[in-house]
Amino acid sequence: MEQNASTIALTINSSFKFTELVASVTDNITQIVGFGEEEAHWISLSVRESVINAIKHGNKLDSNKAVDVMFIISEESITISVRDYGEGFDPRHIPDPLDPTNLLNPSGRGIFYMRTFMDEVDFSSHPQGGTIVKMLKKRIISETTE
Amino acid sequence: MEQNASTIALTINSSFKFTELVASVTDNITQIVGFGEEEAHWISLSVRESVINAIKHGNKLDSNKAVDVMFIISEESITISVRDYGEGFDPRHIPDPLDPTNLLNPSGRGIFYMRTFMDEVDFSSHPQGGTIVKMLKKRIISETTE
Amino acid sequence: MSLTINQRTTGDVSILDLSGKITIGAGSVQLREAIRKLIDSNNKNILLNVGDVSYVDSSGIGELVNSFTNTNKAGGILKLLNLTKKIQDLLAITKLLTVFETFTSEEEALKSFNK
Amino acid sequence: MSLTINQRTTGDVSILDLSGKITIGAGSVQLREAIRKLIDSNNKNILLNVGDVSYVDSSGIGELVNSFTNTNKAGGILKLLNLTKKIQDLLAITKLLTVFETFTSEEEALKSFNK
Ligand SMILES: Nc1ncnc2c1ncn2[C@@H]1O[C@H](COP(=O)(O)OP(=O)(O)O)[C@@H](O)[C@H]1O
Ligand SMILES: Nc1ncnc2c1ncn2[C@@H]1O[C@H](COP(=O)(O)OP(=O)(O)O)[C@@H](O)[C@H]1O
Repeated sequence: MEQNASTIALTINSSFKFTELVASVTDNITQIVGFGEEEAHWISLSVRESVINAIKHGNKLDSNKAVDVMFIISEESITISVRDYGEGFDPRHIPDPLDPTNLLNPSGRGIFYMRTFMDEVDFSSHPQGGTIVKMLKKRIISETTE
Repeated sequence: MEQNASTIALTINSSFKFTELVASVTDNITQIVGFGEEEAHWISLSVRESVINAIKHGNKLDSNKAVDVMFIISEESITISVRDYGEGFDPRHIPDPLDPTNLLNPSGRGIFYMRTFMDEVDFSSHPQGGTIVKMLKKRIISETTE
Repeated sequence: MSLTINQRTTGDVSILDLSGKITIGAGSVQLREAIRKLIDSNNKNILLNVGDVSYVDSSGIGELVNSFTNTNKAGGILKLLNLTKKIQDLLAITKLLTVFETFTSEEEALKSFNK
Repeated sequence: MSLTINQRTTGDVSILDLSGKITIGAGSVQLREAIRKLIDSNNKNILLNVGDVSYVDSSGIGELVNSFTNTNKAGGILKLLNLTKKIQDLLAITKLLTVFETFTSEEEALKSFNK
């Protein structure tokens, strides 16, 4: 269905110092796919948020634990999966950042941003443990790419 | 021996359009390790050369074949392994680019540059097939890093 | 890289000109420090100029909220100047534009503190 | 990104001002094309200004060699102007500085063609 799909896989240790690296891979890939500057920015933000969650909440900053990021790209879309090796969580039970009592919380907006900027965001548990966040963003194709 | 070593693993399909991506990961990593601008440039050149060889000579531009790049970093050094899924070759039997009869060859300088700029360059065959190029660059430590 | 903070004072308003990133790795800590120092030295009218902030993530937004809350708690007020389109978007979709007073003109912003 | 080639003519010398990258993905093809066109239109004194070339890999060096050889074969001569430190290094360690005539001054380079 998706012709010429490519997969890029990236694994880092759980340290925030690698978030820029993941972001720059993301920027490179969204440029290859042909996303515009603004879409590319929000995709990279969503990837950052998910990687930071994987490091912080999933792997609890244990730098021996890996975060696996997989990018599947085609001309029509980009799918990004971020996997950690943590205990998992129930994404239906996280506080709503728009609730007036949460409005001044210093945290709790990451997943909300991911859901706003990506077309699809799915959370699942890996059979061997840990969380997988899968995000999809479609590209509005205005002209044929080479 | 090497404290705080981190591993970054990156897998791409065999297409030249991903060489910039690998180079930008390399740049990010050499910056994290603390290499100076010039050393970082030559490390990224060496990585490019090895990835291009893996795509071109190893995987023979078959975009279904992967190139696996692994970076192992510590405060003292960076080790980069590039693996392809090709038929392998004997690195002792490649033409010497400095031989006067080869001086005007349009190709044949990649491995020579890698050997010039990196402290160690090793070629080996992966037990499951393909070539592994392993390159090491030490860092001259002038001050303690954070 | 990271966040650069330049401090100016106009009347009784402290203006922080931020440039760079406010993300989990960079900027959040510096911003918190800068705000703490202002509050500690009793400067409670704070204007954050974010016009040159190139990247903000959810931690950065959280840090802006922190700055606002901490200033508030100390009996002061923190306002925002020169939102970029992206910061504007991030604040809008999390309903934080209802929390922050924001300005596109420094003059207007300064005036507003003395009302 | 990629390579930008600007063409100028001074007397009977064609000067190509290159800026950007000459690597396997970018630039090599453009450079080859530009040289081919010059040779085809009988412009055989070629000066490549590489002062604004930010990145060259072994393919790029190979393409410089190609440019040199192709011009030579057509009875012309190709010289290099404004080597960056990095291009200089790449040429030096592969003994190509013995092949190319290189200049740091455009004036000197132009004069050399008319000797
Ligand atoms: N990968 C993960 N593993 C475990 N828990 C997670 C993960 N990602 C998110 N969470 C949980 O969901 C909550 C909301 O995440 P998020 O919206 O990104 O906000 P924040 O990270 O600022 O708390 C987190 O506080 C955490 O409890
Ligand atoms: N990964 C590889 N797999 C198979 N052959 C290789 C590989 N890398 C290099 N080679 C062989 O070594 C030769 C020299 O490589 P190199 O010095 O990089 O120059 P070039 O790629 O320009 O020919 C290549 O032409 C090729 O025959």
